Amino acid sequence: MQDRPTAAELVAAVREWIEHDVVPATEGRLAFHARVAANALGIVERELTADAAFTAAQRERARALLGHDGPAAELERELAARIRDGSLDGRLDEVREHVRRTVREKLAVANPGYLPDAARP
Amino acid sequence: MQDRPTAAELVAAVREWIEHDVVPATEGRLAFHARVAANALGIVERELTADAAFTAAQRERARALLGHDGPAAELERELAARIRDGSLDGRLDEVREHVRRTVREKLAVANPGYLPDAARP
Amino acid sequence: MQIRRALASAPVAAPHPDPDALAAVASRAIGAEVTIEAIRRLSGGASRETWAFDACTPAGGRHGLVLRRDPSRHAGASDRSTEYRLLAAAGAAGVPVPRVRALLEPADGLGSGFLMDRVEGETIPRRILRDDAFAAARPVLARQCGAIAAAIHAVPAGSLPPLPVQDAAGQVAQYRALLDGFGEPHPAFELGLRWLADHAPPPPERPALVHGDFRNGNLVVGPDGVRAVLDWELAHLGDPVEDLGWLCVRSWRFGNTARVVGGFGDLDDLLDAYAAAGGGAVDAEHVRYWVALGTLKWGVICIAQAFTHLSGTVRSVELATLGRRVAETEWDLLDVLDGGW
Amino acid sequence: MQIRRALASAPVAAPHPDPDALAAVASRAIGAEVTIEAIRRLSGGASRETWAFDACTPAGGRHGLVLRRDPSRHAGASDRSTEYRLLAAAGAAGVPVPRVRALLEPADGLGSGFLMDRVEGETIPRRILRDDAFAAARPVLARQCGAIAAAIHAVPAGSLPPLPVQDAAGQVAQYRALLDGFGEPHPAFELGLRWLADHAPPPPERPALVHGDFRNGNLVVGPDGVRAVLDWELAHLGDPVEDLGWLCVRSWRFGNTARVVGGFGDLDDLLDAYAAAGGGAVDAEHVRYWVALGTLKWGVICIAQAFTHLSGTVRSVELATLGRRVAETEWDLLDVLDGGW
Repeated sequence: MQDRPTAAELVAAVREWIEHDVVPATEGRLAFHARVAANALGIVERELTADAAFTAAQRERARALLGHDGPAAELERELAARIRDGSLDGRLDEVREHVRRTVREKLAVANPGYLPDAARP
Repeated sequence: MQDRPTAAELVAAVREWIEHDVVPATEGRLAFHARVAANALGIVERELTADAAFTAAQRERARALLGHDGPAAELERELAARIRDGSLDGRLDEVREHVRRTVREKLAVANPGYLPDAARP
Repeated sequence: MQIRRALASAPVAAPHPDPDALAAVASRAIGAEVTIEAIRRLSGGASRETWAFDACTPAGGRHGLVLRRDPSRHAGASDRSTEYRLLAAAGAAGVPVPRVRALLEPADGLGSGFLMDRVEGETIPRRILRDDAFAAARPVLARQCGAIAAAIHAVPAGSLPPLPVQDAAGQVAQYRALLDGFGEPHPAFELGLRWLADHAPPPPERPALVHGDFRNGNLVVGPDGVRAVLDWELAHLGDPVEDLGWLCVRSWRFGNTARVVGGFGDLDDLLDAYAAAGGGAVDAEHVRYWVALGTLKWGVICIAQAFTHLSGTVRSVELATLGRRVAETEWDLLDVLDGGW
Repeated sequence: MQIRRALASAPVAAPHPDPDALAAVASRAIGAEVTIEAIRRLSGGASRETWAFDACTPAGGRHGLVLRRDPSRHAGASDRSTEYRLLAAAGAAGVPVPRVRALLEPADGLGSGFLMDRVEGETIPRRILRDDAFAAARPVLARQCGAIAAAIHAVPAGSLPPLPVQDAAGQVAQYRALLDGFGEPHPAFELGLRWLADHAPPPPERPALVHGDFRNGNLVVGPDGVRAVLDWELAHLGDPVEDLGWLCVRSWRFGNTARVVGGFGDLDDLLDAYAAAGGGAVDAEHVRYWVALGTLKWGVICIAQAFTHLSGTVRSVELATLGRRVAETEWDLLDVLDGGW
């Protein structure tokens, strides 16, 4: 267990420095990459804040779909394989609902502005 | 659960950009802060990679010391209070050993170069 | 992959082409002794270059030209010469493209490539969609794209260089294999791959020329509308509706989601103009199939770009971040599978 | 907190002092009409400023001066005038300090502060510990520090401005309360606070002048050794061994861990010279107590700096990162509690 600032707080401090100090002092390729870097750190901040809950919810849904528990990544891998081999074809509505929620949870971290307001998790 | 790059990989990408592109292009205050920022992101990378295991080990030790389980942060808070109120005075050797390990785990994330080689976890 | 240019990334540093060698080729192309001025890199990655320059005649004439080349000496010349012959054929068939001027020869000492006229105009999608300068152009772009697509698809097969044939089922298999190579599960793409395999249109009886990257970002636009179609590197023979679908992929709307065609127009305008220009009647569901496949392709390409960074091939925060844009394409794909646009 | 300067951070932007007003004060200080040249900010935070400049006489004389001031108009003038009187008293007692030249008056229009001579030399610890220019100085620094400390502690009480009295037990209580304010558990510091409370030396019978921030970083060093002691803002009355302990805190060794005194010398040299200069015999364990307390103080100050950022008072990646240096002080403190240095 680490001291404050938390990892997310450190990332935020660097992001603010890029936005307030680097972007105004640069131009061209460096300024473009500064904006990309600040955006990348914003993604990390949202992930560190929100993803544990997202992953828990995703795992719980996948467990219900697949009938057994496991690490979220393993369940997702199994789900992908079973969509491909057709063995979930009888429950595609449930599968689609799960997948849509998972993608929504990823967008809430990667680019929340991409989601229509009604679809924000 | 989020896609690759992982949070640590995104942080590493930004750190490399700061080290390779920002530091050589800046001077004075901005270059100084660029080095500070790169260092901060290095801390985050190590934390995202290693801290889960550190926190689990810390919690297990604190559980043994305090006689009950709980979130690592809560156990650490209780430990601090009990060192202060003297109720662990009879077991100070154990307490010191736990505290030294915890500090070592923090340094392994914050500044691994600070530890003597023999003390690296 | 050429699609990468959608990111508007700054070009990678590269040595300038030799001005004397360039002047010699340009003189041959123009038919007058010229000198070279204002040479500058336009875009491109490490292995492919695009340079703009002015060829100036002693009489004060100034001719805007573009050099497209692969500078490496050992590479086969086939790529750039295919593009040259393709541009020549498309131009001859009435497609608005930059006029090609000269194919580089080994003796030119400039690598493999060619010279073409520079077409003045804007290619950056967000400017085309938002700047006042293009306010009058925007309402006509969809119809213009329909007519241009019909012209592309009508380029006579006999005038073309050899091109690969790519149908829908083949592309689905290709991108499924590419996805598998990264080892990262994407259930949304699996749903898409199943649907795409089940709904693949049959290969066209007579495959047409398909541009392959016909979208907002590869159009040179002026206040009057589309002036040229660029970036023919992904051209192939196949189902012409592929171009119409790719033009409507949501990623190329750059935030103007409600305007299905490139962020600037409506599907009806595109299809009406396409039919009016001789492209034939196209079923919107047929377009939607290619929108779905295009969305998945762009998503898999984003993964590939992120892994270019992760593998250490090219370390770049820009490439890395693309890995987190994949979710946008998954979201779009699920919408399209549900009947959306 | 003055200790913050250990970070070598660049100064915060501030308006330059008015050159005409400065020239008037400098003329009074030098006793000749001077003009001001080469004014530059040396260091400091948002509320306290240090400026270096040259006062130039018509005859071509050039006098290096320093302005220390609190520019805010409303603040009481006591802080800077206390520092002025302290430097005057220390200088009179033979402590190497910059000679004070003029106390600012309200009519000067420069805020509250004073002028002092500029002492040429190096203050950056890593340079003092590594640059060849100081190779001859390094072996003598510990003994010089011992003699200087003895001189500080012998400054006659009657010559001093009013100063707070701070003993060990009071500082332990103060830093315990400061730590509690952040709400973050630090068992290592709790172990330290218990030990420090149990082992606190009794208040000295006659409190001496204590510099309060006597360490590598506040010493002006030349090739010949220590030329001046700066930064008297934390001066107080108390146990003189506090200064010896603070000089030996591991954080001020800047990587030269084996050299207990400031990263440049050994404890025996420090204590021998201290005794030889009239400071009296000091028990190493007494020094170690103040090393432990100093280590804890610096750790708590690092937490405070991080919370200055986290609270939004001053957003700064530099301050934020200090929160993760706390573990270094915890590690050092545990070593010192175990009898280490």
